[in-house]
Amino acid sequence: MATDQMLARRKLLNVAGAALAALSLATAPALARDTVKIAFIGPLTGGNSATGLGGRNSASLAVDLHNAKPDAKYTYELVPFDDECKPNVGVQVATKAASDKSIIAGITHYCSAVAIATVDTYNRFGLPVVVWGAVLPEITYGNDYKEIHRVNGTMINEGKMAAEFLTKQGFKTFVVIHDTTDYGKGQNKYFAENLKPQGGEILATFPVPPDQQDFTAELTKVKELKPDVVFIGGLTPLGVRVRSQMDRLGIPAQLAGVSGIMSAGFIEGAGPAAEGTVSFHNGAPLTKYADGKAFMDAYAKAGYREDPDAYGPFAFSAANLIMDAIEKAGPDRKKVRDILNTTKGYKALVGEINFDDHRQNIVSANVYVSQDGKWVYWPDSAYATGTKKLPGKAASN
Amino acid sequence: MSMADLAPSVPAQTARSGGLARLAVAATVALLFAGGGFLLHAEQQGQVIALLAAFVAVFALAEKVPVGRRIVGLCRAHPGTVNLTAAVSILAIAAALREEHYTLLMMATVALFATAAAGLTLQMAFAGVPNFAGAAFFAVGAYVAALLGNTGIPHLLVLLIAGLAAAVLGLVLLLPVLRTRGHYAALVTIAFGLLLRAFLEVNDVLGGPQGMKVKSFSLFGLDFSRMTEIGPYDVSFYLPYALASCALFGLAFFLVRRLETSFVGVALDAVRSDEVAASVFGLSIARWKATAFLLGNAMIGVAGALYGMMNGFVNPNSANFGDSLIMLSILVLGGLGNLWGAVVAAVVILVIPEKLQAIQEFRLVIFALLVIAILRFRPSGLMPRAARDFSALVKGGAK
Amino acid sequence: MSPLLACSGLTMRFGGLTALDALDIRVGKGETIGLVGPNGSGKTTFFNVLTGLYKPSAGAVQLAEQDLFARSAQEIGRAGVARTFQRSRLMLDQTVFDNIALGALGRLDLSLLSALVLRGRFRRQLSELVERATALTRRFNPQIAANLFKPAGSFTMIDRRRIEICRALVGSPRLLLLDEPSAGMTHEETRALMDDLLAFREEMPDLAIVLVEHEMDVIRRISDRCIVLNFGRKIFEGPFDALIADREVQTAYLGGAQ
Amino acid sequence: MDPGLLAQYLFNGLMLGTIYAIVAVGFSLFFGVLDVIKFSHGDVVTVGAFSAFGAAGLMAALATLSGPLALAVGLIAALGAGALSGVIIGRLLVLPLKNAPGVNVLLATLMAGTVLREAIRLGVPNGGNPKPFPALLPEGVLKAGSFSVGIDSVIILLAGLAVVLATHLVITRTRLGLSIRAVAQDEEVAQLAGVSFNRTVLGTFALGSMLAGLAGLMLGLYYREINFNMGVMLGIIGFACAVVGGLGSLIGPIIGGFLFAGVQTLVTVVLPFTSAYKDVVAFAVIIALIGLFPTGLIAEKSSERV
Repeated sequence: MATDQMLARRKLLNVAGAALAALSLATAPALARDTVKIAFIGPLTGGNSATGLGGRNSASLAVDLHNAKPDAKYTYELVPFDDECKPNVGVQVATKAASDKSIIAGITHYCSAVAIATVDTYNRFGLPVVVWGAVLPEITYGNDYKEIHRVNGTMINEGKMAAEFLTKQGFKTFVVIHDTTDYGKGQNKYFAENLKPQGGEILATFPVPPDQQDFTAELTKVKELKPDVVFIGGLTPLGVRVRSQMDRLGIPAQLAGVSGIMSAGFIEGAGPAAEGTVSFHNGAPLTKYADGKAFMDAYAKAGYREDPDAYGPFAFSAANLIMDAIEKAGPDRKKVRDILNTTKGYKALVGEINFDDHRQNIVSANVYVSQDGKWVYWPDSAYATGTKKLPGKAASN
Repeated sequence: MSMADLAPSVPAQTARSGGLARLAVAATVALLFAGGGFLLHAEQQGQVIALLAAFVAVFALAEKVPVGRRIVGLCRAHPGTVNLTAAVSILAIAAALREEHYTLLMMATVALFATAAAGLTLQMAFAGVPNFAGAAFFAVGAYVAALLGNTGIPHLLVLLIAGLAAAVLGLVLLLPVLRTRGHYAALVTIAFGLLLRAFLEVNDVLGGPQGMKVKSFSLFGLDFSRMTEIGPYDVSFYLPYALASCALFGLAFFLVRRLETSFVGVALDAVRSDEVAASVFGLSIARWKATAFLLGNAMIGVAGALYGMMNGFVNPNSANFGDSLIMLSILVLGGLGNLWGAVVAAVVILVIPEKLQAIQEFRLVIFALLVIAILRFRPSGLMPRAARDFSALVKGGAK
Repeated sequence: MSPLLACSGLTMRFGGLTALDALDIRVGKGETIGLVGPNGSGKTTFFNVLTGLYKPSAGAVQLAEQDLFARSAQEIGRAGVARTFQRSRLMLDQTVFDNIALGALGRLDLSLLSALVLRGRFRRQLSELVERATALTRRFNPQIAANLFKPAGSFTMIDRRRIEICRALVGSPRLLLLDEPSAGMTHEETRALMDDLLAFREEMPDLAIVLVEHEMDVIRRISDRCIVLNFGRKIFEGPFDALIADREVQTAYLGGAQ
Repeated sequence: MDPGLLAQYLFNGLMLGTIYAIVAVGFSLFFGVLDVIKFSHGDVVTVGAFSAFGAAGLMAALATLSGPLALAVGLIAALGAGALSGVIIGRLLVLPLKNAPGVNVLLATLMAGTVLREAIRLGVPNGGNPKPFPALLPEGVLKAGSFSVGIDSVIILLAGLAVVLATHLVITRTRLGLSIRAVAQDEEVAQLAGVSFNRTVLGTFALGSMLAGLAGLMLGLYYREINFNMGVMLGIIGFACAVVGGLGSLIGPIIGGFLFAGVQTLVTVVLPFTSAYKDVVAFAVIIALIGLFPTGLIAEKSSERV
């Protein structure tokens, strides 16, 4: 326990290093400020912990940076909870956070199954939350709870963008491999729905358990079907395995995936084979935004052990959105909720945040391609300019 | 050493000083429950650690110090007093923490998992039938509650049907489970759990991976999740759930203890300990294993149904192998066959990790080390089961 | 009058091995048979077949006119055959009473209803059984009777043997099979155990006993008739004195040594 | 069906079966000497994979090593780390709990597996993410019609089969093997005959866990990707294969391994669009087989004396 506190302290010191001058100014007034607690809930242990820890670090960075501001009215304290990506544990920690009256708002959930299970709890207890990573549409659209907001987009945008982009690139035949969680199933649904009007054809769909290691049997079938594109509806581990094993079986098809594979982990995991993989993700790349570089620098300086991952910037933005609402309304859940409800044109790290009538941020998906070991915004990539050719195209030509 | 050795010598002494002994027993139990209540409620790390240390100390005292052993013996000799005090203590804790949503939720969770552990006790601790699919049968109960919650069938009946459904589904496994023993039977249940989960996830009939919503429990027209006050008091809607869960555990406790202290208990123990001897003396191994397996699954199913109703949803993930192992850990850590041990272990396994939220991503590894430590240094569990002593049931005492 | 136990042509084969070869064995009411033979001659196999642990390959088994050939262990147990085991099969973690009760369970009310709700009947049976177990164990050793609810594992080897015999006797069997009760015990202990058994025997004049034993002394003292097995075949049947003189028996034992 | 594709399926199934078999043999070995199930076995596979990954990475960072040398270093690391974790778990957990109920050992080793897994997740930089495993084997693809197979895959498959064979030889031809068999048959008699019980048990744990470490390396080389969770399902499947094949025998788990892989592959081939059901089918087959063969396909020799 003691080491843990030391760890937290060291992290704080690191942050102090990040904003040294600002901090020295801020320490004195900070003592006089009231402390307001914000919950962060995500998977900190288990298979999805990489994203969860990235989200937590980003949110904690936002809080530290905000606390270092000399003109902040309150000192914020981030209270992290681990939902283990398990719905029943999620309900437990949601109840814990929501029934703790000193917690004013929450930055909640990456796993869709957990997020959908907890909406009732937040509504019942009146805790305003901002979802930072779960993409299941029903989380915001399946209810009319004023407490539930979401900064990231849903899989509807991603599926639509994927279908439009891929058919426009001239790909005609598709095979979908998706995991059997609601994330994968949803991705499959929205992609398939949008592909038909575009004239694409799905040759086969393979639902697979999310922890499956070996895909050679499915991929041999894929080899037989010779599709233009293999579309992945799943998270990074699935994407990496399918990508590596496609290579092994000599399948030349183009690989496309959803936001779930758009992580540093995919590129690291798939190695050189990642080159040319296309992915669709809500929001533009960090570097497209004014604060993107500053965020990355501050994150690096804070010395976290894990990368921010794909959804870190969303957690960071959600934290800022909440803190700014509290600055305006004071530490009162109802008032904070009302301010969050009406968010329009809020400048955040991930771009402008506008909530629709279901408190869902209106975002459009963007296309990314893996190029030279990085995810590159499609319009900026060598593939868009024609210097490089998508692997699937090279094969079909 | 076994605490059981001490038990028989006690009744003779206590016959003389019955009243005082009962008082001591009641005080001990009440004190333990008070500590447990504080632990459930404590949020500050310092408090949590102090309470944990206190519990470790209590266990050490009960084992190493003569007075402690004496009190343990007294507790064993006066089960009625223990159970009554426990019931009163639970009511008192519930009344004191009536507005604490999270604490009551955890209390209900502990009670329901302990109820499931009671089912596993019948199966594993008594009949020796391994069941590594506890969470699967738990989930079956919750799915039944989801399907029948809206149909107008009284919810008490829904609980019963849920138990029945879990038992019936267990029938599928009966043949392989009866034909095998030990690790082979364990694998049958592991495979069943994985199979059921995969099936629920892939198949959309029962909601697919998202699962189903479960209507909240209502008793005689009283919707539990809408209860926010009782008389003049504001209460958490988790209060009725906590009380119902504890009552359910009480019922399971009663059933299991009754079976244990009957010839059925003797028969089950014999079947577990020595199949050859049991069958030579005329016991049908299949009958008793089947009885325990089906009854146990029914109990797990009922507990699962109430858990589903409390949470408001159920999904395939509820049937995962990890949760089955959690139930098993509760059983083993508590001491196979001792239901109060199961309650203590349920607190250790379900509540302590939540109290460790402050250590975030290191939680799981610390927890795993804790369980290893308990298994390593107390291989028969926190509270080992006592040998069966019928002497209290025999009029006049045949001795 | 027909004998209590009648086995004819009883044969047991394990794959190619014939462990029991067309055995004809009869045991009368109240008779005590000493069953002897070198190791591996089929004595324990005979017990295992007789108690339903092994399914015999051929032959006939009757207990008081009831056909018990290839029946299940529990049917045979309920028909009145009880036994002890060469390697003690007590449940050491459980109380003496639990162990002894096992011997009577076949005849008790084991319905869930009376276990859970209608406890009156259970309590009556329990009181009776406790009394009976107390009386039985007291005859062998009062110390056991006084500690009926202590784990069986806390007793000495000889007491454990006694408890095992009590377990076999408590259900009032018609036929008792004792598999090397002296194994692992000293001479004195064996003598004491046999004394107990003989004393007890007088109260149950109808009980038939088959005793497997290596100690010739024991056989001589308590058996009415001896049967010698070798390679699964009966090579001798008759009184103990004739056994000592029998040549075939001698070669069976000595032949094994050569 | 196109024979090339058929060959492809066959090869995939063989490969998968070999990996399952190697893991399953470990379970069977432990069970043979000690009647325990060491459930951390799957996570030892992960430890092996990450050790090889780390060692090969370290060597690559220190000096530009050629493929074979880096492979050798990775191999030593995988075997060493596997054996070490096996011996530690055996010494600290399994032997002390020898007389406790079997389920205690199972639970304790399961928790030990969790510790290993979490240690990897927390200890390796960005350990929660999948890692690319370096291609240490010669590249190149053999092609025949629509059948294509990497040279490295062939090497891995042959090596896997060789390891299974080698394990058989160790058990049947060496002193350690003799001790293992002696202890497995009768612990007391073996001790009377001068076989050190503890040393034999630890030797078995080292041997079985080396196999797991090796399986980790093979998985890394074959899939070119490793992650901290890779051992969980593999452990369960390996256990299932060992049990279905018959615990305590050596050939049983090998048969079990190929059987399980066969069923999984077959479902995907025959019912490709319901391939999500392949685990449902595979585990249903397991339950049915155990119902039919209650002590495994290769029946365990009943040593119970009445």
